[in-house]
Amino acid sequence: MEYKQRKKISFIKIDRHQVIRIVSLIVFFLGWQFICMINETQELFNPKFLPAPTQVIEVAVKYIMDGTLLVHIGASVYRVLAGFFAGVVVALVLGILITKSKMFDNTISPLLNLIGPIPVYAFLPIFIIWFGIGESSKVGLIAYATFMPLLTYTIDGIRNVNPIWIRSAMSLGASERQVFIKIVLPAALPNMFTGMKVSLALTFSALVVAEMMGADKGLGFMIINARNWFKTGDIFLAIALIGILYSLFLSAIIRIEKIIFKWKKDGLDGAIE
Amino acid sequence: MEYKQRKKISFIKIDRHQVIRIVSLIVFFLGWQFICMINETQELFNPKFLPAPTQVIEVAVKYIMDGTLLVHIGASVYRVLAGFFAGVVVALVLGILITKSKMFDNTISPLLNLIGPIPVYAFLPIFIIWFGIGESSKVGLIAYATFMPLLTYTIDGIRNVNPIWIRSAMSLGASERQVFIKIVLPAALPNMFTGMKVSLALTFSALVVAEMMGADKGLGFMIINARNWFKTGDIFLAIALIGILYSLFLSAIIRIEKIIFKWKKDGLDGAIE
Amino acid sequence: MATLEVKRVFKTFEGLKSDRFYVLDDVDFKISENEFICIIGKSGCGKSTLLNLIAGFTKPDNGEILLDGKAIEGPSAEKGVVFQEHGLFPWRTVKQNVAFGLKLAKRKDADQRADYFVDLVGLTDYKDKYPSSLSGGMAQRVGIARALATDPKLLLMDEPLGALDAMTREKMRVEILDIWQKKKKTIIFVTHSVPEAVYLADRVILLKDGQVKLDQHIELKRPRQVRTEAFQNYVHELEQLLTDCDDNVFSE
Amino acid sequence: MATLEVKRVFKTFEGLKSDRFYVLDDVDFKISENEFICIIGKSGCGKSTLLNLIAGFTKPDNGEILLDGKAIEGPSAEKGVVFQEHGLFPWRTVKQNVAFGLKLAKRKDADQRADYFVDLVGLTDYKDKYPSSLSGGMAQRVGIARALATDPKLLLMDEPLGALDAMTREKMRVEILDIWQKKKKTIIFVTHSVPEAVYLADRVILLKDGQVKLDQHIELKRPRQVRTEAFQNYVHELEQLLTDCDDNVFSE
Amino acid sequence: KEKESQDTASKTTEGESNSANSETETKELFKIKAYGEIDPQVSAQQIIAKEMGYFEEEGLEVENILLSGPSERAALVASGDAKLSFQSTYNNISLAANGVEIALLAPLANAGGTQSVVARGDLKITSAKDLEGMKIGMTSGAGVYIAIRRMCDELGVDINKIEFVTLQAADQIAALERGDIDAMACWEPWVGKAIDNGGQLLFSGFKSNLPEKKGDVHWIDFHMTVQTTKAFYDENPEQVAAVLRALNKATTYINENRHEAAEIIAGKINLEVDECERIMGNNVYSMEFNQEFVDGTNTMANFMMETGNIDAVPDFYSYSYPEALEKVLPDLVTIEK
Ligand SMILES: Nc1ncnc2c1ncn2[C@@H]1O[C@H](COP(=O)(O)OP(=O)(O)OP(=O)(O)O)[C@@H](O)[C@H]1O
Ligand SMILES: Nc1ncnc2c1ncn2[C@@H]1O[C@H](COP(=O)(O)OP(=O)(O)OP(=O)(O)O)[C@@H](O)[C@H]1O
Ligand SMILES: [Mg+2]
Ligand SMILES: [Mg+2]
Repeated sequence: MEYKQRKKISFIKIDRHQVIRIVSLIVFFLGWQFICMINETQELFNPKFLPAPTQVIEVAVKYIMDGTLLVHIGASVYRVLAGFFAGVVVALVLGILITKSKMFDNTISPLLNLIGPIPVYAFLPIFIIWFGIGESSKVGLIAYATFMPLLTYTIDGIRNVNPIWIRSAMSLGASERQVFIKIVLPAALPNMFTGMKVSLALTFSALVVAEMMGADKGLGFMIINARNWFKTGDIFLAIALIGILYSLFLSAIIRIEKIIFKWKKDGLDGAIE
Repeated sequence: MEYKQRKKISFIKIDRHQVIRIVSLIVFFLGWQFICMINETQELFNPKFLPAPTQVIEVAVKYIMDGTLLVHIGASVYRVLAGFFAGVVVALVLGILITKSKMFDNTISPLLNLIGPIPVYAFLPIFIIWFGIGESSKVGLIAYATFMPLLTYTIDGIRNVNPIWIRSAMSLGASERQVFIKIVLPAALPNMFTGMKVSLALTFSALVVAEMMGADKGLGFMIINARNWFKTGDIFLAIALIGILYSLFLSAIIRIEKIIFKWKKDGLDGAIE
Repeated sequence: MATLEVKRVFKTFEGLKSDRFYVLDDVDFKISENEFICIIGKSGCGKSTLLNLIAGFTKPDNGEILLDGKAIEGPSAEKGVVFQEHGLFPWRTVKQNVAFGLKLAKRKDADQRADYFVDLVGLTDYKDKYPSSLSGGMAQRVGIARALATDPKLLLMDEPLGALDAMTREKMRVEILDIWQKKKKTIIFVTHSVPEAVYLADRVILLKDGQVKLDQHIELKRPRQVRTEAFQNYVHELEQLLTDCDDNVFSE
Repeated sequence: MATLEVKRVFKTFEGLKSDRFYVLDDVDFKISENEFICIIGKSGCGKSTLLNLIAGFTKPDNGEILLDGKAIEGPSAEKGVVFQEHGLFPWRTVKQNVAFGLKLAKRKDADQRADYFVDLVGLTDYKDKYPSSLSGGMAQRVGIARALATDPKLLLMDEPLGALDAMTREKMRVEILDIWQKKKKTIIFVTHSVPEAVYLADRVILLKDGQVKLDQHIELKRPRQVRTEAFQNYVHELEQLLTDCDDNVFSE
Repeated sequence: KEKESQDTASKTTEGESNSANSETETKELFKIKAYGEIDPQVSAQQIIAKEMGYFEEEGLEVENILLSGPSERAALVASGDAKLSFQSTYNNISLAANGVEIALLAPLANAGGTQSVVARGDLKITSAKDLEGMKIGMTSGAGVYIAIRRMCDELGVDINKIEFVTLQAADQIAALERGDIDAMACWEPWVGKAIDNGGQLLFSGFKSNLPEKKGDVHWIDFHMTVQTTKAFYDENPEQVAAVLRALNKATTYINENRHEAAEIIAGKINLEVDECERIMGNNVYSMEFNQEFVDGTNTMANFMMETGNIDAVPDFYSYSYPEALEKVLPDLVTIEK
């Protein structure tokens, strides 16, 4: 009896948290709408600067109707996907080379440290000179922004593989290559996923910068173009879509993580009741 | 005898790595200079777009002479410092509130998740409307960019404090407040420092965006101003200075970390010889 | 003056994975002042759960626990705890760890007292070292010194020697007995080593499936001789109760 | 046929913090086929260092180690290793862990063999579980099954039972002896528990300060009875050599 | 007078285009990318010529690539990617001064009327002198500064007492709205946005609302142009001519059918038609290669050198080739080299 009651309580608890989260969001949007509606009569500030959620939805509907919204989303999704994967591959390859060869590490690391901290926006002109403004150049920029932070995680992951696993594998007859593929890579993977989650924010930041380079579609382009023409409705729409895309990508990564790393244990209880 | 010999070998080893690193950098700069010099006679591409290192140095000397370089650097250092510290403080305060109160967590987290992934550049006009273009608004933007990634690390740090430490402290007579100040904070600090190192790159990215807003000095301003006029020498100089500043900040953080966390153990040897 | 009454205590956990419903199922016993109690039992029998209740980290679902006649409200400096994983604060030196409780209590003699207890566990030379540079045995001794420093009425020790190697373990047993005799504490000591319990305890309480199966006085004079028949008989009797293993099993 | 010759082996480490210069200082012994050797010694005496040399993870500074007359070149499937921290691959299930070496060797019977060894250590029901859901004892048994599966001539075990609680430990000892007798292996087993060594070994090698202090045949019939005088005498003798502790120290 | 020249221009084009048409039947279309901006000032003719089929009539298959702003243009031209480019004279000077070999073919529009200063709505200006001590938002070194300087010279205002705040155009509107700046110096479309938001137009390059001087003025010429890389110009004279002929047709169309042109352009760049037409109303679309164009460009170049943004003023004819236009549409060229 008592046990069942306990279970019920815990069920209600989980539900309550979820409810508060959703209520919080609803209150946020209602408040925003409310302020905008008040503002329309009271003129506290220029309504151009804060379009009401309903207005943003109107813009969205308009673009859905004329079919451009899907084009914008499609272009950005393609660029982010391609750039992200390219970045991951480069980070993995460089990470392997750097951890395998001390010589390579010594040669390349000082250069990466030199170039790493430069905001992509700063070297856009030079980037355009060298790589043009084609699709591959946009993807390249996004890949670059993704790869930089990810590399550190990859190297850390590879370097911190539990040496006992390596020893175990070798005394089970694994060659150096096999150790690398069967032990080091899977062991470094969790770290790489952490790195991916961290660099995803930069991937999306880079999208906006990449779409400054002669894009004629994409969510970043939408923002830049809307900035030029001061269409705040468009800006908010693009921002919202970027937010949603980011969340979708992140939860996709987390879901993949959960599937791949189902061998991990989790959970840690509070210290005192 | 043998022991001494071993030590010598290891000494030479360390030295060699350092040498390769330095040589790599020197080769990089010499190569760059060389390409630029060849280009001057061969006209492979417009030399304006890749100024030789010597030309960048010339620009630097010019700005040092007329006194503007120090002004630019000073302005940026001030903004980065102020913004970084403000961001750290906000992340700490919010982190504490979120971990202390489940209610607060449920209210604020969905909103942060909503706003978090939006690149700062995208909402610049809205930011200006709300916070203006004064110095505090620039610092605020930098603080915002710093605080966002740091918050996750702070929350993680606080949540993952070893519960045994909390229990130990309580059974030594610590009140809840004392547990928080004397146990939870110091225990979460290493994680916060990791977060600081990660978000420093974003701090510097935000500098360039912040100095788009009505700045008349600063390294970001230098880049934006030079971009409009295609003064690649200025861009490279500003980029180099940002890189140097970033490295200085990073090594300052690492140094502070080493001092604060001297209680940590390190070192892990290779699995096989 | 530290007497403890554990009165018909029940405890379970949400999401408990076990074939029985209560982790502690009507546990009831009394401990008088200055007694050395060992609690033994198989892994999962509820030893740590019981200790956590007494320490005040968790609350019983039913029943009550009284320390000197008053119900336990939560953790406090009255009840010192030594954990298996020592639980030292890694960012504090040995001495700072030991002084932690004293500083909280704003005791003026915090420094001297900390020094005294560091000396007592024989770590004078390591006073200013951080826990990361201590061996497991040393860290455990610091944990004991830290718990003793605030002069708790009751000392709760949850397998404090589990992580140590055999040699260090043996030394630590002698030291703990020594401290107990010098400082006149009431001690509850959890272990799963039967000979350890017989060697240390005035009374051994055997938990099985969350219930007190045996409450056995050990009538041996100290210092106890391991290789005596009386000693081995106690060990044998308790082990038989604990396991269904054959005779091949030997004492540890 | 697995005989091992350790010939005048010296080993030290860069940056070694110790009062002696060599961690292994002229170590020399021979092991015949199908022998069960226990290596005992205090913490830091070089037990793991020796085992790592035999396993081929590290190389001696001087001297040589021959397995069936051939110098050891590096780690290989001939020399199975069981580690104290079990070293299972957490991203592989129990069966996948056991099958790892078999798959590498491209054995067609990999699946059946893995199943057989999982059964042997009594974990049939846990075949498809990941190591994170195993208890310490189970994980250790998987480690042993994994090392056995590739049928190594020589089995090296570095305190394989150190992390286990007393009950599990005792069961494991019996199981290891059982496997050794069934599978006819040469085993080198590192421990710092003297009774464990006496219980298990044909020969106990005692290391002290990097040198072989004693090489003692244990002339007891199996299954050995712990509570016999002959057994306790061996224990006593070895312990005396190992430590300077007084008589209060008891066997573990 | 202006109208006359336009008429002649359109006549000539008709004659020319017939011959060109017959040519295209045998020849394949010449493919080229034309870089412009999402802006009816820079790219009006380019869009119309494409949409009305003028390019095709001239044997060209043009792909219009409209960028979101001018900032990456110089890099594109310099890298050789942008062979045919529509841009302000500003970009031309900057490129020429930086040693990029280009061929300026013709002006397309004078946007001096869009270069404006807009003040906050609640700002009371009783005299131009009131601007002294005020904050004006402006992109660093922008051409509109020339108009401000002319105004200051003419009305006796000390330009050094005006505080200029570096801001990108979109951000100026926000800063003006908030009151961080008193006025903003910029161009369309932001002028219109700022006025929509309640700002007051103080003056533009062609028109002043200042108390001392109300009505038409001529404080700046700011030309939009068509340009190719020098290499393209040298290698493809026929295509250059074809481009010019098509653009001339487009110019005529824009001037004769303003509303329809605005509709076409607005559709292409996702802009309200009203807005587009208003902006186009502030531009004078003409391809006349006259002294005013040369002077306006040189004034601009001198200004750029004064502000330190270029090292030296490039010789106008080192990057301008009026002979191309003269060859196909001689009436439009009224200057001597
Ligand atoms: N917080 C908890 N949530 C759910 N179950 C718990 C929790 N704490 C303990 N248990 C369960 O209660 C039972 C008793 O656990 P307890 O830790 O008291 O055992 P123990 O006797 O200390 O064992 P050991 O010798 O392994 O330390 C176990 O089945 C355990 O899984
Ligand atoms: N890689 C290494 N570098 C430096 N010193 C080492 C290294 N490995 C071991 N040592 C040192 O060599 C000595 C012997 O170590 P070893 O691990 O062999 O001891 P052990 O007998 O296995 O001890 P334990 O019982 O604690 O496992 C110790 O003093 C240790 O500090
Ligand atoms: Mg326990
Ligand atoms: Mg060892």
